[in-house]
Amino acid sequence: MAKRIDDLKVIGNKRLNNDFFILELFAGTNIADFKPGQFAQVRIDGSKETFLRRPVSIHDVDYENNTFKILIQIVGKGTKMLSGLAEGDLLNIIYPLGNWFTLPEKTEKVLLVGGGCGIAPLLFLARYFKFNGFIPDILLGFRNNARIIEFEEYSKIGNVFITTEDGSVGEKGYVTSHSVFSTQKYDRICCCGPETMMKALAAYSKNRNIICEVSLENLMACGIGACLCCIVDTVKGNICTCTDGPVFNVNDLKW
Amino acid sequence: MAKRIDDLKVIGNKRLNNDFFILELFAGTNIADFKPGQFAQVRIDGSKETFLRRPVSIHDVDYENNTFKILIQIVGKGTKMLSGLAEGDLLNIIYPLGNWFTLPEKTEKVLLVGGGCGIAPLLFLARYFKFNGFIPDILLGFRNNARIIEFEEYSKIGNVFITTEDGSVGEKGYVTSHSVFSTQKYDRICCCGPETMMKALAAYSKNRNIICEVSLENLMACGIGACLCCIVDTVKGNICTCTDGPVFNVNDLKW
Amino acid sequence: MVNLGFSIGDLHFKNPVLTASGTFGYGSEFDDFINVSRLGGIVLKGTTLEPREGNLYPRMAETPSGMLNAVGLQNKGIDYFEEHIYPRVINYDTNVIVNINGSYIEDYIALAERVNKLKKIRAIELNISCPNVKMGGMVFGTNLDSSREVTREVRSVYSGKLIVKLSPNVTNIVDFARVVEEEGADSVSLINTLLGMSVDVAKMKPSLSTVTGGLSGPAIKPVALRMVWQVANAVKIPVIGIGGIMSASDALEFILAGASAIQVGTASFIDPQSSVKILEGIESYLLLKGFSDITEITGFINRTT
Amino acid sequence: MVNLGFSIGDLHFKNPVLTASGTFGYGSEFDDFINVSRLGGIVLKGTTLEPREGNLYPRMAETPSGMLNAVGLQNKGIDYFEEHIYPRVINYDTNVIVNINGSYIEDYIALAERVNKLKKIRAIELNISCPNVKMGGMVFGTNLDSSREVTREVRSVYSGKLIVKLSPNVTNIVDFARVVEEEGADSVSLINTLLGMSVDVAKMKPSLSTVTGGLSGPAIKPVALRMVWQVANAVKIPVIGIGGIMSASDALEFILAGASAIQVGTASFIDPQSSVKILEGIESYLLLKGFSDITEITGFINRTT
Ligand SMILES: Cc1cc2nc3c(=O)[nH]c(=O)nc-3n(C[C@H](O)[C@H](O)[C@H](O)COP(=O)(O)OP(=O)(O)OC[C@H]3O[C@@H](n4cnc5c(N)ncnc54)[C@H](O)[C@@H]3O)c2cc1C
Ligand SMILES: Cc1cc2nc3c(=O)[nH]c(=O)nc-3n(C[C@H](O)[C@H](O)[C@H](O)COP(=O)(O)OP(=O)(O)OC[C@H]3O[C@@H](n4cnc5c(N)ncnc54)[C@H](O)[C@@H]3O)c2cc1C
Ligand SMILES: Cc1cc2nc3c(=O)[nH]c(=O)nc-3n(C[C@H](O)[C@H](O)[C@H](O)COP(=O)(O)O)c2cc1C
Ligand SMILES: Cc1cc2nc3c(=O)[nH]c(=O)nc-3n(C[C@H](O)[C@H](O)[C@H](O)COP(=O)(O)O)c2cc1C
Ligand code: FES
Ligand code: FES
Repeated sequence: MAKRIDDLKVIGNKRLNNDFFILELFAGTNIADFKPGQFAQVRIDGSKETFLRRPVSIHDVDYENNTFKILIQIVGKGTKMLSGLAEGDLLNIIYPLGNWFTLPEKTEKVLLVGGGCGIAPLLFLARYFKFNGFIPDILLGFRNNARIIEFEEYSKIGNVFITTEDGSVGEKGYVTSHSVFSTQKYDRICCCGPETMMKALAAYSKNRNIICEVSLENLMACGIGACLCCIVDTVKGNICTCTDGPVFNVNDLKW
Repeated sequence: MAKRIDDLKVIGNKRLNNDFFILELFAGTNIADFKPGQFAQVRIDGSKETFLRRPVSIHDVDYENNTFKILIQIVGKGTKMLSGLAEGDLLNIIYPLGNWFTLPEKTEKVLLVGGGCGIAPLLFLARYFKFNGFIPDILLGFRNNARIIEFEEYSKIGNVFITTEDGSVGEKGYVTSHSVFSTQKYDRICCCGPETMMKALAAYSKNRNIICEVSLENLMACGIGACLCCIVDTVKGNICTCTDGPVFNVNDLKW
Repeated sequence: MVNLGFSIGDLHFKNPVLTASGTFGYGSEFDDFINVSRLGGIVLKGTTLEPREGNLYPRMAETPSGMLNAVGLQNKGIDYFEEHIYPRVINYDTNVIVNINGSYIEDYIALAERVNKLKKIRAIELNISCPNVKMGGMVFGTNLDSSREVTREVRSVYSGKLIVKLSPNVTNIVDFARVVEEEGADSVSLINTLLGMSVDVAKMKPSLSTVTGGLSGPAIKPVALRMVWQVANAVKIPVIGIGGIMSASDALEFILAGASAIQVGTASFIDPQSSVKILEGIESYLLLKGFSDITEITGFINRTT
Repeated sequence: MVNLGFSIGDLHFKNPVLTASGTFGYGSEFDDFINVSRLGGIVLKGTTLEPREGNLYPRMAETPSGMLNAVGLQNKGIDYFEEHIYPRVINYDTNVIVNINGSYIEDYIALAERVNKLKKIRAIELNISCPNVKMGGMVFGTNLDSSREVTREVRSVYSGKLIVKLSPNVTNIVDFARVVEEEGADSVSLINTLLGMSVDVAKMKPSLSTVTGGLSGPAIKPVALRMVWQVANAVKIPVIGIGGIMSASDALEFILAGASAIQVGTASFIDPQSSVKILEGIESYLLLKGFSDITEITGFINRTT
């Protein structure tokens, strides 16, 4: 799957709440073949402090209209800049990068878990699973009401469960304490979110022999395997999150 | 005259031609007391390569509407950035800076000469002279037709003479070769433009005992006399263009 | 309320924000923008025994996140300073520090003796690191023996606080810090500019009249911070961090790495109010993090790593 | 048509644009973006005798117009290189240069002997300037005697072109260039990264697991350029300029200052096509200025100033 570098046109910038927004990009008629879990390296122009590109997951792909989306949480200078992009602006982007979540080989009950901006890759992943015959349950965790992003699209695909830390929506607490874990039995968990959350799910899964894949958000310089900055310590030694990941089976991680 | 640092609102950005544009800024009801020849240091945001502020002359002041204008020629990264400012944007600016052209003490025949972006301070200067009873002749030099900027406003104040290097408008050649120098006798010449032009006028003036003031465009870091980067070699030694200038009597320069 | 003060020996500074020599004139250039007396101290433009015209124009070039300068210590000399600048500058309610420079050791000694008589100047910064003069300056600051000698000689005639300003253009800055500490320096400040250069590609010639010049601004911050951290871990005297500090966060990097105070340099050109903003930002940070005294965070990273 | 070629001894490079070690992997990472064979040469990721895991995460921090890295020479060792990388990388129609590293002189010698047998590798870059390893690396490159010794020993066993990569973390880089030239180096490349540091103020700890790391990117360009200019005026062997080159204009600064060739480093992370764009930009510039051979502008500023 060839990597590309393109100036893609922004065709939409939708603000979800104070912290999150979605950019929709026109990918052209020869749109790339994306896999769920892959990411892109976007260039940040217009700030003296943002030298490097920023990695963002592929949030959703629309092969009919040749567009794809990225969902971004504003955390610093670069994401702030991106939030200011308007329809018609060009975004320089290297994509698609990295590996992807594996598709089950046999019938499996699948749970997708996302926290914070970690929900970004899950929409495309959910679609992909459904397309391949696996209807996933989807568990999303937010800090509070104000941080919630619309989950309508997810609901169209599978059952959606919500937690908020303050209990304002869904169950109160962290995703890891959601009742779904006691009422359901999953064969596979796919997860993206804060490291503590992923570690907790990894431990849970390992104890129960559940297949668990997580998507890591290590700091990256190049995103294409050239700098060796994004490494993660695995049973195979230090390997690159950007090429050997971002998706890892938790059994390979030294967690 | 106290210097200020303010975020001023852009209330207009008018493109004059490919290379020149005018920004109009709202200065608030306590608008500063500007003198012709003074300049401002504008901050350039949004480029990794523009670290320092950029000096620009005060082009025109409207005390009735509490606005002032800067006329800018796009020559590099910073001026390019500024050209993209839109109504409502804020511009961080330190002003008013430097000295100004001196007002004649007795009746004098005055010629203002500008070349390229050196015409910038002349509009406000012309207005100021007229207000004080001296109607100046105004000689403006441009490379060619495409570079000409509208000189209607100048024509309202005094006689305007034009040269273009290709003769497409006005007399052909450089300002220094304009016929006005053979037909008129001036007591004072105020000049801003390329160094070669100013040096030629300085020589002309010195030979004829004409008072000649020029506005220099030395590279500046601070604009407020703190860095000593903008010096010019004068009969008084190295002095700062930003505080002792930008306007100098040519007799003080070692030209 | 948080305590921001620090001391060099018995000389107290009300807060750790100073301004760097050559970037703050004699203070008055900034009167329209800030209340200079709010600062912990100001270091004046480099002074020499005799007046100096400095280098030829052009003396400045912009670089990525920084600038090169080749001012070359232009100043009116110590006589003029005593007569015209000293009487004015001491009206600020802050520590006023004179940055002294010479071509020969004798110059430094003579200058230190002169400043020693100015009762309201309670500290000098010995600049042995100026890269923009042919003689003296960095030549002293990049040679251990000369650094030792000039510090010793100045120490022997100067009774106020002696801050030695170190050059970053050396293999091991810690050696220099140790040597000047041994010779009685009360504090070290670092870094002066890195020796750099730029070429005007369109004109096919060097951007500066002197070809090389001193690099300052955010570009040099990582190098400055590394050196401050190294030095703070090697000497007992207070370390003053300098180099590319544009914001409170930048200043805090230095303080967390071990600097007792910082100097704001090139930032004052971009925003003449930066020094005061940095001061306010440091205070907010301490409040936010629940500290009541800046010394609680000085060198914090060295306690945990 | 303009001639862009240059030579190190009898080794010809079709153009002066190379890629810098550790920023271009083994070339294949860039196959999707550029035709690697268009480049004058590629310098591969630093190689050691034994496999190395490098430093702990985090190894990277962004800085103003630059970045810090603390990779620490992670690589699979020379055995793996010979078996898996060498056969692949020699398919590029360009000069492939191996960057060799060691903890002891013996390591460098052993590596050079191994590479000497790889007939399609016609040059090595001797890295005595890596700041990110505890032993070897910069320790060699910041000591004149060690630099001399390691160059001499490697020279005695290596018959291809020997490029020595110099460290900028020294007082006088010219001394180092002269010493390695004396010992038979065919070329010098400079600069490696400047030793820098950054602190995460929110977390109150160093940004890198190793505290200090190597600074690269546009921030270091003025320092790199100054050093290249100094060295080019002091040695007769070709000088390869490295440091913060992002554009053709940046590359031309180095060439005008005396570099025979340049290496593109960190720029490849921001734009994987930069090397080729720089190559094209250099060609356009020569055409525009009316030159027919790049050597007409190599060191141009030194002829006029
Ligand atoms: C493979 C991958 C996929 C990602 N997908 C998404 C996504 O879909 N949506 C989204 O909002 N975010 C995503 N992230 C995280 C995103 O890259 C960072 O939030 C972003 O780089 C921060 O940039 P900034 O300039 O706004 O913040 P900065 O001002 O640079 O820093 C603010 C904070 O963000 C952290 N940060 C900075 N750079 C990175 C980085 N490269 N990776 C992780 N953390 C960083 C800093 O440590 C700091 O705490 C992903 C990261 C990776 C590695
Ligand atoms: C007192 C003063 C008043 C000025 N008034 C005006 C004005 O009213 N309108 C206007 O268009 N320009 C004016 N200039 C010139 C203006 O400052 C420069 O054109 C501008 O700084 C270029 O910025 P840039 O980022 O676009 O160019 P850069 O990309 O920085 O450089 C492009 C070219 O411009 C030159 N340049 C860069 N900085 C300066 C500088 N500070 N001074 C002079 N040349 C520079 C460079 O040498 C280079 O050749 C004035 C300059 C001074 C000193
Ligand atoms: C224009 C300019 C002039 C300077 N003059 C002096 C000086 O006279 N004496 C001195 O010790 N340092 C001088 N410096 C160095 C600064 O004090 C400071 O050490 C350096 O700029 C690094 O800090 P910064 O990055 O915050 O500017 C000068 C720096 C600049 C930019
Ligand atoms: C992530 C990274 C890894 C590097 N690894 C090596 C290396 O293995 N060997 C080496 O000689 N230089 C290495 N370098 C230094 C570069 O080759 C180059 O000298 C330096 O980055 C300066 O150039 P730049 O500013 O263009 O990046 C590395 C640099 C970076 C940023
Ligand atoms: S980010 Fe460069 S190797 Fe992964
Ligand atoms: S620009 Fe700083 S003194 Fe004039």
